[in-house]
Amino acid sequence: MLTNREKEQILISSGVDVRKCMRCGKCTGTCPAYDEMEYHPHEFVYMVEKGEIEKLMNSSSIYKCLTCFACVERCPRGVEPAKIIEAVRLAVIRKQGNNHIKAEDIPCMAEDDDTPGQLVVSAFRKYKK
Amino acid sequence: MQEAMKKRAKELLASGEVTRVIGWKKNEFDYDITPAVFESAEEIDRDFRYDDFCGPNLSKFTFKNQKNDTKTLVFLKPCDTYSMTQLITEHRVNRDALYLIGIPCFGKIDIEKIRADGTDGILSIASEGADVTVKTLYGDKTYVKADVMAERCLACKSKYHTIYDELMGEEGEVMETGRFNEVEKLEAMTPDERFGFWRGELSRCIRCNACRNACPACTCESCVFDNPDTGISQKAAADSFEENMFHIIRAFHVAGRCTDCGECSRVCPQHIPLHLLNRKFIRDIDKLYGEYQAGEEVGQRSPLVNFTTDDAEPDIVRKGGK
Amino acid sequence: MQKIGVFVCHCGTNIAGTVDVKAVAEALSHEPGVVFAADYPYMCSESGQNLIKDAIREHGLTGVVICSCSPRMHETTFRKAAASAGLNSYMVEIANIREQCSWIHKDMKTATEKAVILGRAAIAKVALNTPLTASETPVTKRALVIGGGIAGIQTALDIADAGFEVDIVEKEPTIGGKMAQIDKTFPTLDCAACILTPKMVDCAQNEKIHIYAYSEVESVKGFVGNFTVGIKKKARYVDETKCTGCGLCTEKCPMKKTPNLFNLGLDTRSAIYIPFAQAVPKVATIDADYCNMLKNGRCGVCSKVCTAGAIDYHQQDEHIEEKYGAIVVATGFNPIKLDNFDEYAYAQSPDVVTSLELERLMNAAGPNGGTLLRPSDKTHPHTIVFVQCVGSRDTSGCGKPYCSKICCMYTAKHAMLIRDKYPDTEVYVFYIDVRTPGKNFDEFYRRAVEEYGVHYIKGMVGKVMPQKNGKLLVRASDLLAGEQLKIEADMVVLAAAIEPDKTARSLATMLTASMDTNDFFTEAHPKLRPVESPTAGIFLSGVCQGPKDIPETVAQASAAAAKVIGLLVKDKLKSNPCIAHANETLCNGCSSCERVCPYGAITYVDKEFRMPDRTTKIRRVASVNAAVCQGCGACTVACPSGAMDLSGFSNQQIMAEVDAICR
Amino acid sequence: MPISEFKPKIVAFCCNWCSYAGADLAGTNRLNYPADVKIIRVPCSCRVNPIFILRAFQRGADGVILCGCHPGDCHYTTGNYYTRRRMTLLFSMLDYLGIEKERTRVEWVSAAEGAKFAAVMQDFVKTVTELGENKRLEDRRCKKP
Repeated sequence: MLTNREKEQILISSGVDVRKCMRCGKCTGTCPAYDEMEYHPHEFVYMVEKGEIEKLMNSSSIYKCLTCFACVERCPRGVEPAKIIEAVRLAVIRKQGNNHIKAEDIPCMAEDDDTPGQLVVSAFRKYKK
Repeated sequence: MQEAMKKRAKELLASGEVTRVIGWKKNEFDYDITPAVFESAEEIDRDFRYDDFCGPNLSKFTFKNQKNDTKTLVFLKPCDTYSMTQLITEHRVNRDALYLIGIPCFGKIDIEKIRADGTDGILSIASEGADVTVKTLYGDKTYVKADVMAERCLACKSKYHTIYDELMGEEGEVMETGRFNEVEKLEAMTPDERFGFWRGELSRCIRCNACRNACPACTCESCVFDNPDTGISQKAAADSFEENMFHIIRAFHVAGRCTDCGECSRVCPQHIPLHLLNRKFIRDIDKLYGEYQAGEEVGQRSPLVNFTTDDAEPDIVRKGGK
Repeated sequence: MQKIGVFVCHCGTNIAGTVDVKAVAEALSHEPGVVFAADYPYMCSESGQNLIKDAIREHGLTGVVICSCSPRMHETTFRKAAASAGLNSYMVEIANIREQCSWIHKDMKTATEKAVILGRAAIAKVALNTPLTASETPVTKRALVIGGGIAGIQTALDIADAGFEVDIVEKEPTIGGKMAQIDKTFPTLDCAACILTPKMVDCAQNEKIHIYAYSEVESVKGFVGNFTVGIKKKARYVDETKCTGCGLCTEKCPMKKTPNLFNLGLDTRSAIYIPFAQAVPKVATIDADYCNMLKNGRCGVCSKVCTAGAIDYHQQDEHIEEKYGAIVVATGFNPIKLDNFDEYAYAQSPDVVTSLELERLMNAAGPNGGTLLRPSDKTHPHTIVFVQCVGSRDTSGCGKPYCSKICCMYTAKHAMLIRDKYPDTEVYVFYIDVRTPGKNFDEFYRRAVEEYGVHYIKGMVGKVMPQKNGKLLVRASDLLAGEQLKIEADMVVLAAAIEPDKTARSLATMLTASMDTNDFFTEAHPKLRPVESPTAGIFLSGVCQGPKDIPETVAQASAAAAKVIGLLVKDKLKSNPCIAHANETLCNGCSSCERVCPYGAITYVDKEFRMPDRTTKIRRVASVNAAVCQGCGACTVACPSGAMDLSGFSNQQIMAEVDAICR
Repeated sequence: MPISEFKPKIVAFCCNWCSYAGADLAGTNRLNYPADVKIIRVPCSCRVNPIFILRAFQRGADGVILCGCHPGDCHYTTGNYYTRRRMTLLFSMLDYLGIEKERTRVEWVSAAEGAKFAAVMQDFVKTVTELGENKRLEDRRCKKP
C-alpha cells in the first residue's frame, strides 16, 4: 500500500509521534495562516495518523504554512505539527518522477567554482529519481 | 620531596600536632618498601622513605593502625586520597584523628618488570627523572622509567588529591589514560575466549587473601568468606567454583566502592589481573548509571545503594546492547 | 534435636488428583529431622488442624511443614493452629504443592517428584527457623494533621470526635485553606463560606483540637505510634492569647498598600491584618515585610490602639516539640504559575485572570464586593472567554501531565453563575474534553449549556492579544465547525492546572513518605489502601495525594481519620517479626544498609567492644528499629560483611532451600 | 546427555507480593509450565543476594530466574530498583567471565500476570534446556556420581 509506506516515510522524516495528539486544536487556534489553508495544522496531524497522505500532498496548504512554529511552540503534548507539514512538503519534493534536476543542467552548475562538487552530486542523488 | 616530607613530619611531631606518622620505610632492599608507623624524629631520620618504590596504599594501613585518642599524620599519594575519602564516607576511619598531607606521585616502578629483563643480584636502585639506574652484582643497568613503571601507573586515573589538610608540591589533575582498554579487549572476545582467559587466570589463585588484605575497600570486621556462620566460608579454593565465587563476590562487595587503586593486582603473588574485575564493574556503572568515581568526595552515595526510576533493565546484558 | 512434622494435604482432589500424596508423605518422612509425616483430605478443616495440634503435642514437634495450597491462603490458619498447640507460630513453613504443583502439572509422576522437592525445601528451611515474637510498642494517643484546609479540618474533627487529641499545623495565619477563598461550590451552588466556617469554628471550640496556625513542621523523628515532631510557630508579632480579634489595629494601621494575599493580590489591606472576617484563630498578624515599625522602628500605631496590649514587636519564632501516634498529611494544592503560558497574556493584561482569582472577584468579600467588574477599568464585562486545561494534560514540559480534575466543573459553575447574574454577558468556554464524572456533575454541565446558554466550543485558544481599545482579541479554533474564531473579549479566565503545595516535597523527605514524579504523595496501595502512605503511621488526606474536589476530599479526610482512629485505639502495636537485625560484632558501620532502607528504620549507635587484647574499642554499628522495619531485606544484600540478616528469611534459610531444591 | 532427555534444574526466586502471587494465579488458571521450575519465596526481590544465585549454580542449578514486582510497584516502594542495579551488574560480570548470560534472568511479574509468569517460565526453561548442563559454574564436589 502506497499510502502506508508514505505515512511511515513522513513519520520517520518528521520524527513526530502523531499518536501523542489529544485533539485540542491549539495548533490551529494559534495558526496565523489559518485563512489561507485548506487543511489546518491539527488536520495535518490527524490525516497523517489516518494515512491520508495523498490529499495533503495535493493540497496547496503545504505551501501556505509559514513555518512560524507557533503550533510547535504552543502544543501541550509536544506533537510539533509544523514538522509534519515540512515532512509532507519533502515527500512531494522527493516524489518519484519529479525531476528537479536534469542531467543536462549539471555541467553549467559544475562550471561555477563557488559551488562545491559534493553539493551538486548530492543534490542530483536526492532530486533525480 | 622525601626530605621535605621528613622535615614537615618532624615539625608536626615536635609541635605536638601529631604523635604518630604513617609513611613508608625501606627494608632490606631498595625496592622492598612497606608502610610503617613512625613515632619519633629518630625513626623518621633513620627509616622514612618516599621514592618511586613507595607503591603501597597507606589508606588501608591507616585503617588497620588507627588510634582514636591521638592524632596521626598520614602521607597520601593521589591514589591513596581516593581510598581515604571512601573510608571516611563509610565511617571506617576517624577523620578527626588524622592529619593528612597530600604528596605528588610520578608513577611507581614495578620491580617485576626489571627482574623480567633478567636483571638479578640487585644491590640498589635509584630513580631520577626519566632514568632508573640499577646497580647489580654484575654491573649497572639503566632503564627508561616508562618501561619499568607499574601497569596501574601507566593507566593512572588521577594526579588529583581528593582530601588533605595540607598539600606538598603541585596539585595534579584527573587524567584520561585508557584504563578501560583491557576491559574493552576482554569484552570484545567471544564468551568462550573470555571463559578460557579467566579460567587461566583464576585457576592460579591460591587463596592467600593478599588481595583482600591490601584492598582499602575490604575492611569488613569479618569477611563473609571467613565467617562459618554465613555458610559460604572457604579456607582454600578447593574447586574451580570457589575460585570464581570468591572473586565474583569480592568484586561485587567492593563494586561502587572500589576506587581503582590497583592494590589487589599489585600484591597478588600469582599475578592475577584482579583489577580487571573491579574495572569491569566501574565501567558498567559509568556506562549505565553515569560516571562515578568512588572516593571523589566525602558522603558520596555509591551507585549500588542508589537508583533512578528509569535505570536499564538487567535484560540489557542478555540482549548484549550496552 | 529437630523434631519436624510433615502434613500433606489432599485438598480433596485438587492436590491428590495429580500428586501421590501418600508417596510424598512417605518420601518426606525419611528426611533428616522428620519424626512424623501424615496426609489428610483437608488440612485446613478443623479435624485437619486437630491432627496437626495433636502431633505437635504428642511428638513434641519443633517444626511443622504443611504441604498444601499457597501460603497466601492458609499460612495464618496453620500458624494459629501451631500456636494453640504451644509451638511458636513462626516454626511453621508451607510447601505450595497446589498452585505451584498439582494445578500446573498433569503427569502424576512429575508432579509427585516436584512436590517431594518442594517439601524438602520447606523442611530444610523449617529446620533453621527460630521462634519469633512480634515486638510491641506503645502508642501515643495523639494525632497530628499537617494542613488546615477542608481536608485537615474534616480529619481533625473526626479524630477529635472519637475522643483523641489532634493538633493542626497550618502555615497560614488562619485555617480554612483554599475552600475559604472559593465563592460557591459545584454542583449545588451553595456558598463555600457558609458550609466551611461552621467547621472552622468547631475546630476552634473543640477542646480536643489544638490549632498551631502560622506554623510549620520542622522535623519528624520516630515511627508509627511514636513520632516526635518539631513545630515552628512563626512570629506574628501579636500575642495570640491576648488578641481579641477586634480589628481596630487593622483600621488604624497606616500601611494600607499591602497586597491582600487572601484576595490573591487583587486589592490591598493593612500591614497588620486578619485574613478574612471568619478567620480561625481570629487573631491579627503583622506582615513584617510591610510594617514600618518592624522595618525601621517608626510607627507603633497598632500597639497604641490595642486595648488588649497584644502587640509584641519583639516576638520570636517559637520552637515546639510534640509527640504523636499518627500523622495525617493534608498539605493541599496551589494553581500553577503561568509564566510558561505567554500566549494567554496573563502577565500583560489584568483582565486575564485565573479561575481562583475569578472566585475572589465574584465573592461578596472580594475586592468589588461581589460585583463582577473588569480588574483594569472596573467596568462590567460583556464577553468572557474561559480557557480550560491551561497547563493540565501538558506533556511539553510547560505544565503538568495529569488532568487537574476539578477545572471542568468549576468552569461550568463560573459560566453558569455569570450567565445567571449578568444575562447580557456572552460566555464562551473552550474545552478539549468536558470531564464530568460525579454525582449530578454532567447534569450540571448540561444545565450550563441548555438553560444558561453558555457557548461550549471544542477547541483551544491559541493566542490572547490585548488591544488598544482595552479589549482582548482571542484567537481560537472551533474544531467541530472547522473554523478559526476571533473573539473580542472583555475578560479571559484561565483554568490553571493545580499542583501539590511546594512544602510537600520537603515534608515527604522528613516523613520518609514516598511521592510520585508530580510530587503527589503515593498511597500504600492505589486501590485497596488509598488513604495510607506506604510508611506506617502516615496518612493522606485531600489533594496532596491527587487532584480531587471538595466532596471527594471530605470523604478521603474522614477515611484517613477512620484509619488514624483505628491506630490510636490500640494500646500497643504489634509488628511483623520477620524483620532485619544487625549482628553488631560483624557490622562495619558503613551506612550502606541505611541508604537502601526505604523506611529510615536503620540508625547508628556507638558501641564499645572488648578487643582480644583486653582493650576496648568504640565502633559505629547499625541498629534496626523493629517498629519501623517492614522486612524487605534490601539492607541484607547491601551489607558486605553479612552483618544484616532477615528473620524468617535468613541467608541460611534461603540457602538451605536452594540446596534442597538443587539436591 | 542428549538434549531431549536433559531436564534442567531451575531455581526461581519470587517476591511475596507480586511474583509469588502471579505464580499462584498461573496455578489457579491451570497454566502449565515445566516442573523443572522450583520457586523460593522471598519477601522482596531485593532480598536476593548474588551469593544465593552462585550457590544455586554450585549446587547444580542450570538456570536461576528472579521475579519481582514491576519497577515502581514494589510493595516496599524501592526494593526492586536496587535489585535491578545489582542484578544488571552481576549478570554483566558473569558474562564477562564467559559464563552463559542466558542462564540468569530477571523478570517483573505482577500479581495479575499469571499468564506472563507461565510464559516466562516456559521460555526460560526452553532457553536453559537448549544451553544444556551448567558446566562453567559447577562445583564438581556437588555432582552426583
